[in-house]
Amino acid sequence: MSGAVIEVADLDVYYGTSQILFGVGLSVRQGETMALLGRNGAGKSTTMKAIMGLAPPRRGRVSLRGAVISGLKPHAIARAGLGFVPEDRQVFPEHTVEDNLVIGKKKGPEGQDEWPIKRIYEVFPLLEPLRQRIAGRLSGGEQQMLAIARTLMGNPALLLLDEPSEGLAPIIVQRIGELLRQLRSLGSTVLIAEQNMHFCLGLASHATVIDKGQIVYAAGIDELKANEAIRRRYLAL
Amino acid sequence: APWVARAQAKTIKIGMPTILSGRVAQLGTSSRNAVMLEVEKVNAAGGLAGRQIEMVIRDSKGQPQEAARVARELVNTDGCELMIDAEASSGAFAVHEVARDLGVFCIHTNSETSALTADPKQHIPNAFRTARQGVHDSIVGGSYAAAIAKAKGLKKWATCSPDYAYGRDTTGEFTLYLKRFAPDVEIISESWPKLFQPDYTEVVTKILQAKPQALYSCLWGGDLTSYIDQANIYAMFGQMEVFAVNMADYTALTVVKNLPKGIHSGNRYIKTFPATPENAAWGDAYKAKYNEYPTNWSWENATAIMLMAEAAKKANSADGKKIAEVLKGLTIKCPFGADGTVTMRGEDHTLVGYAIGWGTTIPQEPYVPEIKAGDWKTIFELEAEWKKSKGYT
Amino acid sequence: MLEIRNLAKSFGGVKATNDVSLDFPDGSLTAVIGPNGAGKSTFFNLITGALKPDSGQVLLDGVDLAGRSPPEIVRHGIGRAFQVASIFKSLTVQETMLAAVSADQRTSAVLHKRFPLLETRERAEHVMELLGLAGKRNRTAATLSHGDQKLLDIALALVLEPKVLLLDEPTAGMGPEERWRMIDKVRELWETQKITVVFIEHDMDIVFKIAPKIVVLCYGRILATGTPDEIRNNSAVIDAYLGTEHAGAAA
Amino acid sequence: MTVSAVSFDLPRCIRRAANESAPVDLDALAGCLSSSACLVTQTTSGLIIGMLLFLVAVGLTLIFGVLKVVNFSHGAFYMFGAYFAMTAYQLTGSFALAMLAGAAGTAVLGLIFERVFMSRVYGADVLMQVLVCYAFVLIFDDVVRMIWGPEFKAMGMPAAFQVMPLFIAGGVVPPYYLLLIGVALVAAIVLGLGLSRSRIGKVIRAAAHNPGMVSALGINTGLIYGGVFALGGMLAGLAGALAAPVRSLTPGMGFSVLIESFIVTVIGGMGSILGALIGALLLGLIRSFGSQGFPLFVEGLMYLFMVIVLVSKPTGLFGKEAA
Amino acid sequence: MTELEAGRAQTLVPVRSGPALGRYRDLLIALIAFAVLASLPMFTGSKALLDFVIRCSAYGLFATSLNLLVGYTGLTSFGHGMFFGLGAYSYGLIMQKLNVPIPVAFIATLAITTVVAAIIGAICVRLKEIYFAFVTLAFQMLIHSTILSWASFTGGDQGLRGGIPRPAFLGIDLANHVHLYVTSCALLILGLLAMRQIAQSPFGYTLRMIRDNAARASFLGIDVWRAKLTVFVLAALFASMGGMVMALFVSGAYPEFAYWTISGEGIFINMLGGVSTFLGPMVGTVLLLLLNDTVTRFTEYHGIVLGVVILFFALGLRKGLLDFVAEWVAHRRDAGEGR
Ligand SMILES: Nc1ncnc2c1ncn2[C@@H]1O[C@H](COP(=O)(O)OP(=O)(O)OP(=O)(O)O)[C@@H](O)[C@H]1O
Ligand SMILES: Nc1ncnc2c1ncn2[C@@H]1O[C@H](COP(=O)(O)OP(=O)(O)OP(=O)(O)O)[C@@H](O)[C@H]1O
Ligand SMILES: [Mg+2]
Ligand SMILES: [Mg+2]
Repeated sequence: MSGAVIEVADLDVYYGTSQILFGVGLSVRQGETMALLGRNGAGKSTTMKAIMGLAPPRRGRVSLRGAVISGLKPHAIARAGLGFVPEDRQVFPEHTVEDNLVIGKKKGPEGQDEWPIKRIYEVFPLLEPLRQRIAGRLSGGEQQMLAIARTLMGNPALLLLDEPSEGLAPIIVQRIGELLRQLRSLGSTVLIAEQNMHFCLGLASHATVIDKGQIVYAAGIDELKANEAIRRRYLAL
Repeated sequence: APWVARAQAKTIKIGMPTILSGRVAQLGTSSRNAVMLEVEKVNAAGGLAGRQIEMVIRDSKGQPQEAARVARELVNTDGCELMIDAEASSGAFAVHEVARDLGVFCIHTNSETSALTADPKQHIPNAFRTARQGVHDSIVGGSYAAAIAKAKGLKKWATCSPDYAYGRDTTGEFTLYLKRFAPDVEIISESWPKLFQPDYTEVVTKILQAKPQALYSCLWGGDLTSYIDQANIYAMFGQMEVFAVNMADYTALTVVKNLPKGIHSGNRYIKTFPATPENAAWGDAYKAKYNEYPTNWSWENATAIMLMAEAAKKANSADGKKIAEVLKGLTIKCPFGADGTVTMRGEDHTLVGYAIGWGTTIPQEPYVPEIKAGDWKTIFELEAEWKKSKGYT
Repeated sequence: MLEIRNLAKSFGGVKATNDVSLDFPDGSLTAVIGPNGAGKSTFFNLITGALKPDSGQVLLDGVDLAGRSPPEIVRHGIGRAFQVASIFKSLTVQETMLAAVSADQRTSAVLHKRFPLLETRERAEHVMELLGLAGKRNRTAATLSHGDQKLLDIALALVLEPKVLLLDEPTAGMGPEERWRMIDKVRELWETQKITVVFIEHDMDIVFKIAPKIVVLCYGRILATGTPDEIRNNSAVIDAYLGTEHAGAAA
Repeated sequence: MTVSAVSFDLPRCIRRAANESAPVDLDALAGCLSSSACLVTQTTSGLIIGMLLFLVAVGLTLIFGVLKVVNFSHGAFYMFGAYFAMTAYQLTGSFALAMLAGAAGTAVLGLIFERVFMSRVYGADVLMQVLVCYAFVLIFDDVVRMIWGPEFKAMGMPAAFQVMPLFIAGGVVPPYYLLLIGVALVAAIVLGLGLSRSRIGKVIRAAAHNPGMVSALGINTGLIYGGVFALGGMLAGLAGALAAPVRSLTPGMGFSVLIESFIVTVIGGMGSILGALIGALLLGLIRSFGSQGFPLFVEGLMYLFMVIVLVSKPTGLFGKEAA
Repeated sequence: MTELEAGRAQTLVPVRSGPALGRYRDLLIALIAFAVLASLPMFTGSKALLDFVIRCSAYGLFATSLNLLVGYTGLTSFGHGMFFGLGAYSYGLIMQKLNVPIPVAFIATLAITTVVAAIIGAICVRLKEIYFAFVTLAFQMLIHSTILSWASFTGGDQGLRGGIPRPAFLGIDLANHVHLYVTSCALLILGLLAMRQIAQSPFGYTLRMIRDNAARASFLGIDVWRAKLTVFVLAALFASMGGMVMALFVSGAYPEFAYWTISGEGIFINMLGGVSTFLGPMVGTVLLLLLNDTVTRFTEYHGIVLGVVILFFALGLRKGLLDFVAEWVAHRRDAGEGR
C-alpha cells in the first residue's frame, strides 16, 4: 500500500512458547488515527510491543515509510520516529516529573523539535505544579499524563498509544481527545489501542479489530460504526 | 602384562595435599617444587626401599575441609601409602584427624603451630613434623632481640602481628622470652591487623603515635611487603629498630623494592645460612630448576623426603609403620641442619637441630649477610620449661 | 458500619487527605470520584492500613482501626483491590485463590498438611466461577492479560468475604463487556451478600448507573456528596471533574 | 576499662586474660582523642583509608545503581588495575603511564565484560548475574596466576614520592596519599554532580529502573550499560593502580577490598555516590580510631556498625526505598 | 515475567492430583532413594564414593535449606552459611566438652540454632532485597570473627582440634565408616522429606506469595514478618543439620565452615541446579562436588575450569540444570498434547 507510514505484515509473536499473534497485518497512512480494537487479551498491546521491538516478532515485517524496522533494537525504532506510550505507564518512579520529561527529550527523525517543555505544560497544565514531585508517588492519572507527555517530548512522527484514557478523569480524557484531534489536524499519525469506545470512536478515522491474535476486520471508522455484527461480535458494543 | 604389574607394585605413591591456589599458592608451589627435587634424587638412587616414588599432589585451596577430603581421597582412591601434609595450620589439623582415622603415615611439613606435636593430646604414632616449631623460633628471637635491646637501651617496644593463631602465639612467645632476657622491656602498643589486610595505614600511624624504640612483627609474605611499603612512606624505619621475624625469606626479600637497611630478621630459608656448600648448592639447584629461590616451606618439605628416604633405607621397607618406628629419634645429614644434621626427636615427633638464627638486612644479595645462630642447648632447656608450663609434660 | 472521622494525611506539603469524615452504612454502595490526584487512592490506603493517617479515626462497627497494620485490618473485614492489579505473578489463578482462602482461614502457617487444604476449595471455586476465571485456573497469573489480572485482583479481595469491600478503579483497563460484567458482579454481590461496597471509578456511565450515592473528592477534601442526579448537575463537580461531556442532561 | 567495654568483646577478654593484656584499650583511645597530634594523624589516616576504599566502592555502587548488578567481580578489576599498572611501570618507568594503563586497561575490560557476558543475563534471575560475576572472579584470579605467577609482587614507590611525610596541623601525611585523596575527591565530585545534574546521569538512573522503557524512548541502553561498566571498572582499576605502589600484588588481592567495598556501599546505601563517600570515610575513621581503642575488634566493629546502620535505616544512610 | 516463571507454572504438579497423593508419592520416592543409597556399600567397596555421598548429604541439606529462602520466599541470604558453621561448632563443642550421647548433642544443637536464628532473623527479615542479603552477610562475618577471636573456646583459626568423639549409640557406631555413611543418608533423606513437606504445605504457598508480592500478601491477612522469620529459622535448622553431618565427616569444625564462601557456594549450588524445582539444589550439589573433585585432580587452575562451566550454565542455559530439564520436558509434553 503506498502512502502508508507504517505497515505491519504477517507478524507472529510468542511469549516463551505460546504464540500470541498470528500473522497480524495492518497499515496506517499519513495523518490517520487508527484505532486498534479488541477485547481484553486480544493482542493489542502485544502488537504495539512488537512494532516497538519490545516483543520481537518471530516472523513478519514492520516497515516505516518503506524501510524495514523490524529486527531493530527499540531505541533505533524510536529514533526512526515511533513514540510509544505503554498501557502500564512505566514512568521512572524515582525521578521527578521534569526529569521524566527530560529523559524523553529527543529531536524527531527529521530533526524537528515541536515539543518544548513549555508547550507540554500548556497542554498538560496539571503537570506543571507537579514538576518537582517524584513520579513514583503521583496518582495513577497523573502518571498517565506524564507518560503521554514524556513520549511527546521525543517528537515522534507516529504515536503508539496503548489505552491512554485508562484511569483518567473524564475532564482529562476530554482534554486528551482534543489534543489528539489537534495532533491529527497537524498531520500526526496515531495508532491507538482503547477500551473506552466512546472516546475512541469519536477520535479515530480508521479502525482495525483484532481477536485472539488475528486481525478480523479493518475499515474506516464510519463503516465500523455501521457494521453492527462486527461491533457485537468483537467489541461487545 | 606381568612386567607392568611388577613395575606398578614397585612404585609407592606418596600423597600430598597442599595449597596450590589462592593467596598462599606460592608457598604450596614451592613445597611441591622442593619435594619433586628431592624425589628425583631418591628415585635416581633406587627409590624408597627399592620402590620408585610417585608423588600425587593435590590442591586443597587452603580449606581444611578440602584438605581432609583430599587426604582421604589420596589414601582411599589413589592408593597412597604415605602422606606429606603440606598444609598451613588449620589444614594440618584437619589432615591430622584423617591420619588418626586412617592410620596412614604422615609428615606435617608446614604447620609451625607448636601444639600440633607438643600437645600429647594430639599425639598419634603415625604422624611427624618437619616444620620449624613456633616456640623454637621465639626462644631464639627473644634472646637475640634482648641482647640488642640491652646494648642499645631499647625499652619501649611495640608489636604488630597478624591476628590469627600463628601471629598471636608467636608474638606472645617472643615477648615472653624477650622480657625474660631483658626484664626492663615494656610493650607499650599492640596492633593486630587481620591476615591479608590490604591497608595498614591506621596501624602504621598508631605505632608512630606510640613512639616506641623498637617494633616486633611476625607479618609475612605479601602482608609484610605491603606493610613495609606503607610504613616506608611514613619514614617509619628511621624512627625505630624493627624486628620482623619473617623478613629474611626470599619471597619477601626479592620483592620489596625499597628494602630498608638494618631490619632484624630470623632466617626462613636463606642459602647463606647455614653457610655451608651443601646448603648453597641446594639453593642454587632449586633456583636453576625453578628459576626462583626456595621458600621456608621448601626446605621443610625437602627435609621430609630426606627423612623418609633415610628411614626407609634403615628399615629396608617402604611400609609406613616400619618407617615410623625407625624415624623416631633418627638423625640424618641435611643441608638445613645447624651442624649439618637434623634429628626427628622421638618423644614428640618433631624436628630439631635445624638451622635457626637472626641477622639484619641489606637491600641487595645476599640480603642478610651475617646471621647469628641460635643455640640449641638453650632452646631445649627453655622448650622443656615451656612444655611444663603448658602442662604438656 | 464504617465511619471515617476527621481523617487526614499529608505528604510533605501536599494534603492528600484533608479532614475527611464520611459514613458508609452497612450494605451501602458508594462511588468515590474526583480528579486525578484528588486523594481517592490515598483515602483507601488510609482505611486499609497501607498508609498511617496523620490523624483521625477509622471506625468499623465502633472499633478504631486507624493506624493498624494491613493484616489486622483485613481480618476485621475490610478487603480491597488495587488500582494497578496486584497479584502473585508465578502462582496460577487457582493456587492464588486457594492460598488466599487459606490466609483467611488462618491456615496459611500450617506446615504438616499439603496444600491445598480441602476446606479451602469450595470458596475458591465459587469465586473463580463468579468472576469467570474458572476457565483460566491453570494459567500463571503473569501470563494473563491486563484485564484478567484486574479480575484476579478483585477475586482476591472477594474471596476473603469481607464486610467492607474497597475497589480502586475496578474496571480500569477492561473492555466494555468485561467492564459491565464486572460491575454487574459487584452489584450482585452487594445485593446478595449484603456487604458494604465503596468503589473508585472514572467511568461515569457506570458510576451514574449503579451508585446510589456518590462522593466527590477534590484536593483531599469532600467536594460534594449526593445522588447521581445531584452530582451530575453540580457545577463545581462539572468544572473540576466531569467536563462538558458528562455534565447535566448528557446522560 | 568500663563495664560496657568488657561485655562488648567477651571472647577476647577470656583469651587475653591469659596473656594479661587488655582486650580494649580505652585509655589509648581517650589519650588519642585528647592529643591533637594523634587526633589529626588518625583522622587523616582514616581519610586516606576511606578515600581509596571510596574509589573502589563508588564503581560498585554505580554499577549497582544503574544495572542492579551486584558486581562480585569488582575486586578483580581492582586487581587488574594494579597488575596493569605494575607492568606498565616496569616497562616504561613512568608513574603517569602506569596509572593510565591501570585505568584504561580495566575500562576496556569492563566494557568487554559487560557487552559480551553480563548483557546476556539481564533478563534472568539476579543471582544468575551474581553467578556470572563469580565465574569471572574465578577465571580472572587464575588468569592473573597464569600471566604473572602465583607469587606476590610489589610495584615499588616512584622516586618522586619517596620523600619525607608532611606535617600538617600536627598530623603526618605522606605526599603520595595527598595525591590519592585528591584523585578520589575529584572522582567523587565529578560523579556526584554528573549523575545528579546532567541529563545523561538521569538517563543512566532511569535505565537502571526500566531499560525497556528507556530504550523505547530512543536511548541506546546497551551503550549506557557498557559505558557504566567501563566507568565502574575504570574506577576500580584506577584504585588498584593507585594502590599498587603501597600494597602487595597477588592473585585474589581483590577479595578483601571487595568485602570492604560492599560494607561501604551498603552502609552508604546501594546506588548512592554520596553514600559511598560517607560510608567509606566512616569506615576509614572506624578503622583508624578502632585500632586505638579496640585493637582486636576492628573488623568486628565494621560489621557491627553495618548491622546497626541497617537496623536503624534499612536502606543504608542514603539509599532509597525501591519504589 | 521472566521465562523462568513461565516455565515454572507448567512444571507445577496440577492441583487436581490431590495433596494426599503427593505426600505418599514423596514418601515412596524417599524410601526408594534411601534403600538404594543405604545398600550401596553392599555393591561397592569404594570408600571414596561413600565419602562423596556423605559430603553431598552435608552440602545438599545446606543448599536445599537455602533454597527455601531464595527460591521459595525470595529472600536472598548471603549469610546462610553461618548456620552451617553454627551447627558444626555447636555439635562439635558439645561432644568435645560434655560427653553426651550423639542424639542429645544433635537435638541440643538444633535448639541452639533455633534461638540464634530467631534472634538474627528477627533483625534481618525486616530488611529488603540486597540489604537483607548483606545484613545476613554481616552477621555471618560477626559469627566468623567470634569463632576466630574466641580461641580459648573454639580453637580460633585452627578449628576444633583433637577430633570430635563419636561414641556408639544403640549399636550405631559413627566411627565406623559405613555406619556414618548410612546415618548421613538417613539424615539427608529425612531432611529433604521435611523440607519438601514445608514447600508443599499451605505455609509453602504463603512463602511463594511473599516472594511474588509481599505487600499484597499482607492485604490478605498474612503477617509477612512472621512468615519470613519462621522460614528463616526453619531453613537455619536444616543448614545446621548439614553442618553437623560435615563435622561428623571431618571429625572437626573449622572457621571456614562459617565463612561467607560457604554461603556463596550454597547460592552457587542453587543456581547450578535450579531454584524452581525442589530437587534443583540437590542436583547442583552433586554437580558442584563432582566438578570440584574431578577438576582438582587434574589441574590447579580449577578456577578457570569451574568458571567456564558456570558461564556455560549461566549464559547458555540461563537457569539451573534441573529447571532447564523440567522446562524442556514440559515443552515436550505440551508439544505432544498439541498434536
Ligand atoms: N508476558 C506474557 N507471557 C505470556 N503471555 C502473555 C504475556 N503478556 C500477555 N500475554 C498473553 O498474550 C495475550 C495478548 O495480550 P495483550 O496484552 O496483547 O492483550 P491486549 O489486547 O492488550 O489486552 P488488554 O486489553 O487486556 O490490555 C493474552 O492472552 C495474554 O494473556
Ligand atoms: N506516597 C506518596 N508520597 C507523596 N505523595 C503522594 C504519595 N501518594 C500519593 N501522593 C500524592 O497525593 C495526591 C493524591 O494521590 P492519590 O493517589 O490518592 O490520587 P487519586 O485520587 O487516587 O488519583 P487517580 O484518580 O489519578 O488515581 C497526589 O497528588 C499524589 O501525587
Ligand atoms: Mg493491553
Ligand atoms: Mg488512584
